[in-house]
Amino acid sequence: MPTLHMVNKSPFERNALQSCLAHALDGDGVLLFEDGVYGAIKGSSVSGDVEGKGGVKIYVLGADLGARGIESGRLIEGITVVDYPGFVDLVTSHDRSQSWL
Amino acid sequence: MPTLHMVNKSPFERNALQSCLAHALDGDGVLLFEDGVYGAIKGSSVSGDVEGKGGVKIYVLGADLGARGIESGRLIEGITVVDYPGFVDLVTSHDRSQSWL
Amino acid sequence: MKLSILVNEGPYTHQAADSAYQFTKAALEKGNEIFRVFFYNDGVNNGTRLTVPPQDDRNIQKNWSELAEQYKLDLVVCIAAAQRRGILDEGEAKRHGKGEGAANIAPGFRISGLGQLIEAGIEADRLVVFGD
Amino acid sequence: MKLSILVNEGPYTHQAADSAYQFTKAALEKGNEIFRVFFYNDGVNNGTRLTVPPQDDRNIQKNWSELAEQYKLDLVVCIAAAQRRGILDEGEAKRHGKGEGAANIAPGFRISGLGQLIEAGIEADRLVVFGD
Amino acid sequence: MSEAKKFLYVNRRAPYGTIYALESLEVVLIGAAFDQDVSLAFIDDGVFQIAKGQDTKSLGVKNFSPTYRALGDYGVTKLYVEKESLAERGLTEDDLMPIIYEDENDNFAEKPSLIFVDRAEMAKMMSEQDIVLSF
Amino acid sequence: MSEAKKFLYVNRRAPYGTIYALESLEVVLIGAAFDQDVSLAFIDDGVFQIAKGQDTKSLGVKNFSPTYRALGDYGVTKLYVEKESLAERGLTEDDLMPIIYEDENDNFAEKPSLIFVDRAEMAKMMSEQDIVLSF
Repeated sequence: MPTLHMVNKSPFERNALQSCLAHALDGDGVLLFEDGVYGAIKGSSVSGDVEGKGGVKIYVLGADLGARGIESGRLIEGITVVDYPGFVDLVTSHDRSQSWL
Repeated sequence: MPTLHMVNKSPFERNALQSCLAHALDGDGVLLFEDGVYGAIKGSSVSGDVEGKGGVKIYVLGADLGARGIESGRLIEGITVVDYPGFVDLVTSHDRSQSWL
Repeated sequence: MKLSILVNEGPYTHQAADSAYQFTKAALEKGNEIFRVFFYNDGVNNGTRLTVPPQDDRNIQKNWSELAEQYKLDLVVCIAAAQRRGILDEGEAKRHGKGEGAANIAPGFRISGLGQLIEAGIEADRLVVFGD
Repeated sequence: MKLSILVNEGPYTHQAADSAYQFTKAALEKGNEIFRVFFYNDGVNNGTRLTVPPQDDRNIQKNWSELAEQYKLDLVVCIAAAQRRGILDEGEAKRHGKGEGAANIAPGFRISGLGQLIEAGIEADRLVVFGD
Repeated sequence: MSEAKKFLYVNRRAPYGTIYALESLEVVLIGAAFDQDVSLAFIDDGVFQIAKGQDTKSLGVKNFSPTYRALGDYGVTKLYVEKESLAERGLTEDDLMPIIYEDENDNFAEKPSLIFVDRAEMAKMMSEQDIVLSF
Repeated sequence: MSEAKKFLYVNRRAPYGTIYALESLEVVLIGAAFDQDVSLAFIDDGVFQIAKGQDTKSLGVKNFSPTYRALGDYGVTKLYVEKESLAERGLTEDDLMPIIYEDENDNFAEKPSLIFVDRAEMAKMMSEQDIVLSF
């Protein structure tokens, strides 16, 4: 019964990503989009939280990365970049979506 | 040239109070109002940051405490409760106000 | 698959309004059915016909209205949230004495109750929430 | 003392709109002069005459309009921010073909440019910002 | 409608600073009429919504906290509260409003609506829902 | 008007996720016509506003980052960037757009507008302002 968690907030400004990761279960997916994509950058003060969350698959929306000038080489290892159709697939392939507003 | 810093965000949700305290100078004032008043509660995971900021005077808006059910006995030692007229006095008695949005 | 969308924020101020639109459009283009798009909180502001965005920028309201026309989308604005924020249809404008021509709801949007959101959750296979 | 106020958020959704009002009122009652209240970002939504808040709740727009009348306040809504969000006066409504009676600016508010905000900063002794 | 769906309302924000807590509650009240299986989660700053002693007179806004206590009358009786969220905010269970309901299947005995769970239990409860609503 | 006032625009938010960065920039542009002493501060997520390589085509929104590079033409030449904010976000100075201005008092020599300061220097600069605008 995996859940797709949706995080659109910067992890440096708000606690949404942190709270999401604390509640995500093994097998769940986390999609980072809008300002949430900053959580996908390696070598930041929060990247350890993301890297340490084994068992959860992390996705990031490419359009939001591009707008913010984040090249794929700067992403944490193992994160999958998706486009809007891929976002739709994530929603339909998980049993429910939960937005961390 | 003291500054009145205004913080209206919960310190558990956002980084506004933390960033404010990191930039406030000795002699400055910090007014906690709206959801910012949660930063005035003692015994929380962030109260140490507030208690440790010597040299800065902390004020909190009483109307916002009351709305949220926070009794004065739960406040960190040394914090001054003000009303809206007191808020106005704080603005006029400091050289500038800076809102941490 | 049958999807419902909840939009909690207004246009331009929060990207949530754009994300909801891009997601809905992509879902439709992939052949999914959108049971309903429900606008709540400041999301009701997506449904005003009075916006005049800069010419070099997107027109979010118009994008929704056109998508609604193309795919026969059901765009529902919550009546309670809309009243708080000043979004009215003709009936509401008249009932509250706002004067002739004051209705500002955009084409393709309709105003209805919160029950429509619950129904959107019940009837769809997935409900996706966009907000701040 | 002479104060100017900047309001960046809309009514009901963010308490910033209430705080700005309570602060302005208290400042006036203490004998201070308010040079100008400037509404920017979603703050422009404080100036719509179309809101119909629940009867047991405060009417934020009406509070501002009454305060403006009582103290001859200058309430200025930013034109660029207002156009993005669908707040128009009669001239704007006509210029953009929105139809007779579509103007939704509330009594006591006027629409003008961002220069009015800069002037508010220059002319006042203190500028106080309320936002999200 | 076929079977009841499991609806979860997630409350992560403090009251009054923004309207989300109030407008979420308005959805819960309307939703109660639809005979679905409803739960509420209070995590992070959401636990402040049910703090006791709220008095908004000086603020000039409506105090909607009594409505949480009325939820039982609408058949909404499962309010999950996260213990870790309370502790981080310097709160104990005693700082919350007592919220109860009358169990019509048990001779209308008064029972507590607040269910205190740890983070892992909260996560499990969330994963068992059909619809998760956040505002 | 008598003397020029010191205006500071504080940018603490990322671009695109919300409109604040863009609408703040619009105030800066208008304000530049008023012959005041203008500075910009980029702290916390505000440093993301001037990241290089921004491309909004797939997003369908306007890319306003080139406007920061044009600020020099409007006489806005003091853009303070906080080093600690960069480091916490895994950024270096090389990840930012080069922003320069032509110094009309120095034979139109090209000079950098970005001034990299540590937190203490940023705090001191803030305390020397007349008007602090935040969006």
